[in-house]
Amino acid sequence: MSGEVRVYGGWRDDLGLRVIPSKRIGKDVYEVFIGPQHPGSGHMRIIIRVDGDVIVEADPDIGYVHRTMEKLGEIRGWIKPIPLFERMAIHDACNITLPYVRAVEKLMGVEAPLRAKYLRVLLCEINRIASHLYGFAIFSIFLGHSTMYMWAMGDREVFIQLAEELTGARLTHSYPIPGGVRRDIPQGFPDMARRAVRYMRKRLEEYRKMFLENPVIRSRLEGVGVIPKNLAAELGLVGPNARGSGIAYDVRIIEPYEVYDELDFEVPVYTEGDALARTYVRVEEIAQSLRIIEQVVDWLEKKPREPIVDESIYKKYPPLHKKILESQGRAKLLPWMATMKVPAGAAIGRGETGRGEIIYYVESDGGVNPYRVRIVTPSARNVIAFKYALPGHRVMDLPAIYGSLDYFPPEADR
Amino acid sequence: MVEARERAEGVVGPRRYEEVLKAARSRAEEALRAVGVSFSIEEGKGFVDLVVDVDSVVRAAEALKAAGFDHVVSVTAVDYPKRKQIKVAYHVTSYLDPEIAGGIVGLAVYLPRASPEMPSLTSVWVSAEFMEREVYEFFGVHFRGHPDLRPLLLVPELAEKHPLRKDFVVREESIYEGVPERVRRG
Amino acid sequence: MEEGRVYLGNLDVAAKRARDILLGKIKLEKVVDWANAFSLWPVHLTTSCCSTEFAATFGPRFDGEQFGALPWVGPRQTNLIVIEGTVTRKMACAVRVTWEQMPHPKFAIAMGACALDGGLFYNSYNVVRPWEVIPIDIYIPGCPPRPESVARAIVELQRRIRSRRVASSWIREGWRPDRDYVAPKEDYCSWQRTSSPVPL
Amino acid sequence: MAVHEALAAIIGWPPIWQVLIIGFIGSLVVSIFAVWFERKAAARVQRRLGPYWASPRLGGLLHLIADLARYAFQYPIIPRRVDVVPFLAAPIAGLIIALLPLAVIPFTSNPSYWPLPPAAMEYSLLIALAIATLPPIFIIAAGWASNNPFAVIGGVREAFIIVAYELIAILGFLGAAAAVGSFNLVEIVAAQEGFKWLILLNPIAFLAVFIAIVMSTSAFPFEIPESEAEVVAGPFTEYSGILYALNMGGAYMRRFVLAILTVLAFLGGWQPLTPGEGLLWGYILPSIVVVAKAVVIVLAISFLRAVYGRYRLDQALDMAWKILLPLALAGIALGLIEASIGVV
Amino acid sequence: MAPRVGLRSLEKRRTLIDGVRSNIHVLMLGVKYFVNPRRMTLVYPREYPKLSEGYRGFIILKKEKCISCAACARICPSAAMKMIRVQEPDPKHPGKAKMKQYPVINYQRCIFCGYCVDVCPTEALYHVNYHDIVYDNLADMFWDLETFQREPEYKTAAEGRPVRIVIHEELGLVKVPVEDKA
Repeated sequence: MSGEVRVYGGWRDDLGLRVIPSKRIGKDVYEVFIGPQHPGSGHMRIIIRVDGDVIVEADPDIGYVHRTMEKLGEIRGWIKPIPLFERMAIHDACNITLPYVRAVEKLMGVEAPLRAKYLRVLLCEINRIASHLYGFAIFSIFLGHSTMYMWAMGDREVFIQLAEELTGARLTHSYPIPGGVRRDIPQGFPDMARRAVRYMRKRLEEYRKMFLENPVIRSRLEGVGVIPKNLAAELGLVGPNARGSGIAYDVRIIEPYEVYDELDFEVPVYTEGDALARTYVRVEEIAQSLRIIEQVVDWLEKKPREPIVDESIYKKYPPLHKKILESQGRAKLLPWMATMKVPAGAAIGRGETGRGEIIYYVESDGGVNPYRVRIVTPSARNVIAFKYALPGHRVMDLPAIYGSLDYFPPEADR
Repeated sequence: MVEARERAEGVVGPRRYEEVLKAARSRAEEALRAVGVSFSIEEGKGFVDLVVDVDSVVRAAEALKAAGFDHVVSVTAVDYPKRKQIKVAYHVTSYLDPEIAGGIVGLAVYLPRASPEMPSLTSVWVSAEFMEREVYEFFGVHFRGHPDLRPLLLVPELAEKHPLRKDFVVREESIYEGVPERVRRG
Repeated sequence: MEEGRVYLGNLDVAAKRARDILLGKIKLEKVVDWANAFSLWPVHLTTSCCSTEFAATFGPRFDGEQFGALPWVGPRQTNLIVIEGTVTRKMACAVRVTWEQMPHPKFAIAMGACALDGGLFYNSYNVVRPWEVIPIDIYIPGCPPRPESVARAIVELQRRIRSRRVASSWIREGWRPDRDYVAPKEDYCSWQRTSSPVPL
Repeated sequence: MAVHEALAAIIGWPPIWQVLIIGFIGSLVVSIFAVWFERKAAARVQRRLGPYWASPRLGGLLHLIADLARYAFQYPIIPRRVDVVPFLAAPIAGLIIALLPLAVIPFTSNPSYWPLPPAAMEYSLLIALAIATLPPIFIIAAGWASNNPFAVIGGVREAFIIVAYELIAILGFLGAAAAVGSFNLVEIVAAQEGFKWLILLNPIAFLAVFIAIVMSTSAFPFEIPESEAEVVAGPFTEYSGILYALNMGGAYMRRFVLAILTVLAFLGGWQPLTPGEGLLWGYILPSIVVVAKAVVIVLAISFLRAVYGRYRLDQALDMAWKILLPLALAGIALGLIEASIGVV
Repeated sequence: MAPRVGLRSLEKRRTLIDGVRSNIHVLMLGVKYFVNPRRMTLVYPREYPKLSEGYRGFIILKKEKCISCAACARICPSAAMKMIRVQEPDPKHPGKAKMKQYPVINYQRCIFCGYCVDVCPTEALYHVNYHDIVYDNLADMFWDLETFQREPEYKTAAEGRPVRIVIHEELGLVKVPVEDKA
C-alpha cells in the first residue's frame, strides 16, 4: 500500500505551523489525532487509524508529561527523591513512594518498627481507595455520566480528609522515610476512620445502582475491550486490568511487604476480561481496602504509642526531637539525612499501587547520590494495551476502553 | 471451601517471597543449562541477574520463555562509563505458572558503550516493545529487528542526546545561588 | 469615502463604528466585564498532575461551578485556560496552539509550583516555564494547591476583570493594556512527530 | 384608541404572535430557564451547589445571562480553511427553521385565531411534522462547512440519528391521530375533552414520541453528535462566540417546539380552559396554558442529564429500530382499537 | 487470617425486564437526591475551612531561634530555601558587625513538603495552618527576610466565617461552624 498520501484539510495556522488534523493514508483509511487537548484523551495523544467507524490501528504518542524522574533521581541524594517520585501519581502518594523507601531500606539494612509498618499500610489503603475513586470519576466523565464523577469526587474528599488529619497534607504527604514514617495518628482519628468506612460501605451500594447497573453504562461496558487471559499475560498488564482478565496476581500476596501477611482480606479476580469486569474488580478492591483500614485502626488503637522511627535513628534524637515526637506525634529528621550514604548494591522494591505493580530498581555505588533509579510504573506497563486492545473496536469505544484501563499519563511518562 | 478453590486454581498462597525467588532462579538456571548457554550470576536484593553474552541472548530468551517466564517486568539499562559498558537487563517473571509467579529473574547483557547494539527481544516477549524504545532513546542502544524503533517519550532533538547517559550532566543548584538582588541585600 | 456611505461600504469600518457606539456611548463596558467575570469557562487541557486538584475544585465539595466556571470542551468556546502543573517541551506546543485558538478576551491561571518556576523539576531538561509560552494573570503557589486556592484564584480573577475593566478594554483596543503580549521566544512546535512506519 | 386596536391587531395576527413572540422571545426565555434548571437539577442530584454567585438570592439565574452576554461579546473566530457562507448561514437558518413549525400549530379552538385557513387546518399535524424534520440538515451543514474531522464525524452522526428518530416521531404522532381519527390538531385537542388525555389513553405512543424528542435534540442518554469524549463539540467544534450560542440555543428551541407539538397531541393542549372570544380569552390565555405544559416536558428532558450516561451510536440506532419502532407501531394499533371501540 | 484470592464472575446476560427495572432504579435514585440533595459544598468566600493545627501551610521563620546551620536549605527537594549572608551587630563585642546567614524562601518553587520544618534542629521554622494565597506577579513570591518572618495576610479570614469539616456516617462531610473568630 504505497499510495500517495493526500493531506486532507491540512492548514498553515497563524503560528506558521503545519497542523494536520487527519491524514488520508489508504483508500478509505484515515489517521485521526485524538490530541493532548481532548476531553477523551487526558495528557496524551492517541493516533488512531480509522477505516469508517472501526479502529484499524492505534499508536499511543505519550511523553507529554515526561518530567525526567530517573535523571533527577540520580542527582538529588537519597531523601529528596521521595517527594520527587511521589509526583508521578499524587492521588496514590504512599503506594508510589513506599517501594522506593523499602528498596533503600533493603540496601541500608534498616527495618521500620511494627507501628510504623501499620501506619504505612493505613495510609496506603486510604490512598488506594482515593485512587480508585479518582479513576471512577475520570471514567464516568468519558462515558458522559457527570453525576458519577461528582459522587466519586465527593466521597474521595472523605478519604482525603482522613489523610489530611493523619499527615497534614491533602495529597502529597511524602509520608514514609527510610526507617519509619513522619507522623503518628492524631487523637480522634480511630473513630473518624470507622465513621468514614461505614459511610463508604453505604455509598458503594448506591454506586452499584447508579453506575454499575445503569442500563446506559452497562451497555457501554459489557463485552467492550475484552483482553483474554493469555494476551493479558503476554502483554504484562498489571493491577485491575490483569485481575479483570483472570490473572490472580497481587504483590501484596506474592511478596507481602509491611504487615499485609497479618491482615485478613481478599483479592478479587474476574475472568471475563472486559471493561465491566475491570470496573467490578475496582469496586471489590475498595470494599476490601475498607476491611483492611478497620483492622489496622483497631490494632493502632490498642497498641501503645512506641516511637515510629527506626531504633538506629531514634538513638541519635536530641531531647527536643524526642519531646516533639511524644507531644505532637511528629518524627523530626536529622541534618545528616540530607547527605547520607547508602552501602553499594542493587535492590528491587515492589509495591501494589491502585493501578497495579510498581517496581524500583535502585543501584547504589556507596555515594551520596543513587547511581541509577529505574522506575517502571503500572501505567507504563498498561500503555501497550492501547496498541493491542483497541484495534477492531469502534471509535466510540475508545473512551470506554481508555477509562476502564485507568491509565494516568504523568505516571506512565515518568 | 475457599482453600479448596485456591488449590484448584493453582493460585500461589502468601508463601515467603524467598522461596518463590529460589524456585524461579533454579527454574531459569536449568532452562539456560538445558539450552547450553553459559551465564554468570549477579546477586541483587530481591532479584538475580544471569549475565549472558550478546550473540546467545535470543536463545536464552526463548529458553526462559519456554520455561514459563511469560512477560518482561522492566528493561533496565545502566551506564558504566568507567568500564565503558552499558548493561541491559530484561527482568522477567511469570503470571500463569504458580510456582514461579512473581519471582524476578534478570537476563543481562553487557554492551560496548561506544556503539551499543543488540538483537531486539520483542519477538520473544511482546511486552518489551515500548521499554526497548525507551532504552533506545535514553541510552542509544540500537535494537536490531525492533518493529518500529522510534523515540517514545522525548522530543526528537533531545532523543539524539541520549539524556540518561552519565555524560549528559544536569547541574544541581547550590544553596546560595538563584537569590534575586533585592532579596540578597536583605 | 464620504461620511454618508460609511455604513454601506467596508464591513470592518461599519463594525468598528458599531463597536464604538456600543462601547462608547451606551455603558456596556460594565455589562461586558460582569459577563466575562461570571462565566469563566476553563478549557479541558490537563497539562500534568495538578489536574487532580483541579478536578477536586470542580467536585461537589469545593464546587467551582458556584462561580459560574464550567469546564467546557473546546478551545473555541472557552475564555479561561488553567495551566495545571508542569509544562514539558512537548506539551508547550499544545498549550500554545490551544491559547491561539481561543477567542479574545481570554485569561490564564498558572496553578502549582511547577507552573511558576518549575517546582520540583526546576533543573530538568524537559520542563518549560509556562509564562514564557503564554501571558498569565494569576499565579497559585503550592504543589498541588488546595482547591480553595484555585477558588481564591477564580475570585481574584473575577475581581481583577471587573475592577480593571480587562474584558472591555480587550474588545475596545484589541489588546491587553495591563499585560504585554508574550511572543514565543522559540517555536515550541518545531518538532515533527514521526508517524509509525508500519504500513497498512 | 386607534393605536390600541392597531397594537391588538398586530399581536392578534397568528404568525406574529406564534412565531415571533412565543417562538423567538418565549423560547429564548424557556431555553434560558431550561439550561438553568438543567444545571441546578444536576447540581442537586450531584450534592453540590450549582451556579450561585452571580445572583445568590435568585439561585444563580443570572449566570445564564452572563454566559449569553459573554458569548455575544466574544470575538467570533472564523478559521481560514472554513467555507464561510454555509459556516455563517447554517446556525442562523437552523434557528429560524426550528421555529417555523409554530407557524402552523393552532393555539386556540376559536377559529378567528387559526394560523391556517380551515381547509388547510385539516392537515396541520402533518405540516407541523414535516417542518419539524428540517433543522438537522443545518446541523450537518454546520459540521460539513467547518472542515474539521471532529465536526464532520459529528455531522455524520447527526445524520444517523435523524434516520433513527424521524420515523418513530411521525409514527408516535400518528398513534395520537389514529385514536382521534383526524389530522386536525384542533379536533385532536377537542377530542381530549374532560381529562381524557391521550397520554392516559395511549401511553405507548407518548413514550415513543418522548424518546424521539430526547433523541432528536441530543438530550442526555442520546447526546451523541456533541458527545465530548469522542468528537470534541461535534458539528459546533469550530464555532465560537455568538454563532456557538445560536447553535446551542437552537437545540433547546427545537426541544421547546416539539414539546408544544406533544402537548397538543397528548396532553390535551389548552384543555382545562375553553377559549372564549376576544384576544385575551381566545388567544393569549390558551397559548399560555400550552406553553406552561410544554415547559414541564422540557424540564423533564433536562433532568435526564443528571442520571444518564451516553449511549454508543450503534446502540442508540439498535434501540431505535428494534425497540422504539415496534413500540410506535403498537401505539398506532392501540389508537386504532380505541377509535373502533369509540373510547375517545 | 492470611490474604486470599477470591474468584468471582459477572452475572449473565440481562433481559429486557432487567433493563426497565434498572432504569426505574436509576430514576428513583436521581429523584431521591433531587428532593434531598444533602449538599457538601463549601460556599467559598462566605465559609472557609479552618484546617487542623498540624496542617502544612505557609512556612514562617523565627529569626531569633535560627542557628544558621543551612540544614533546611540542603534538604529542600525543590531548592526553594536559599541562604543569604547578613551583616549583624555582634552581641559579644559591640560596634563590630558579624556575618550571619539566614534562610529565605522562594514560594514559586516551594512544594510545602515540610522537610525544612522537620529537619530544623531548633524548631525555628513553623507551619501556618492556611494555604489559599494567590499572587498576580512572580516577584512577590520570593520572600526576603522581613516578609519571611511575618505571617502572610489571610484575606479569606476577613471575608468569611470559619467552618470545621467533620466526617459524618450518613452525610459524608458536614460543616460545623467554629464559634471563635480567630
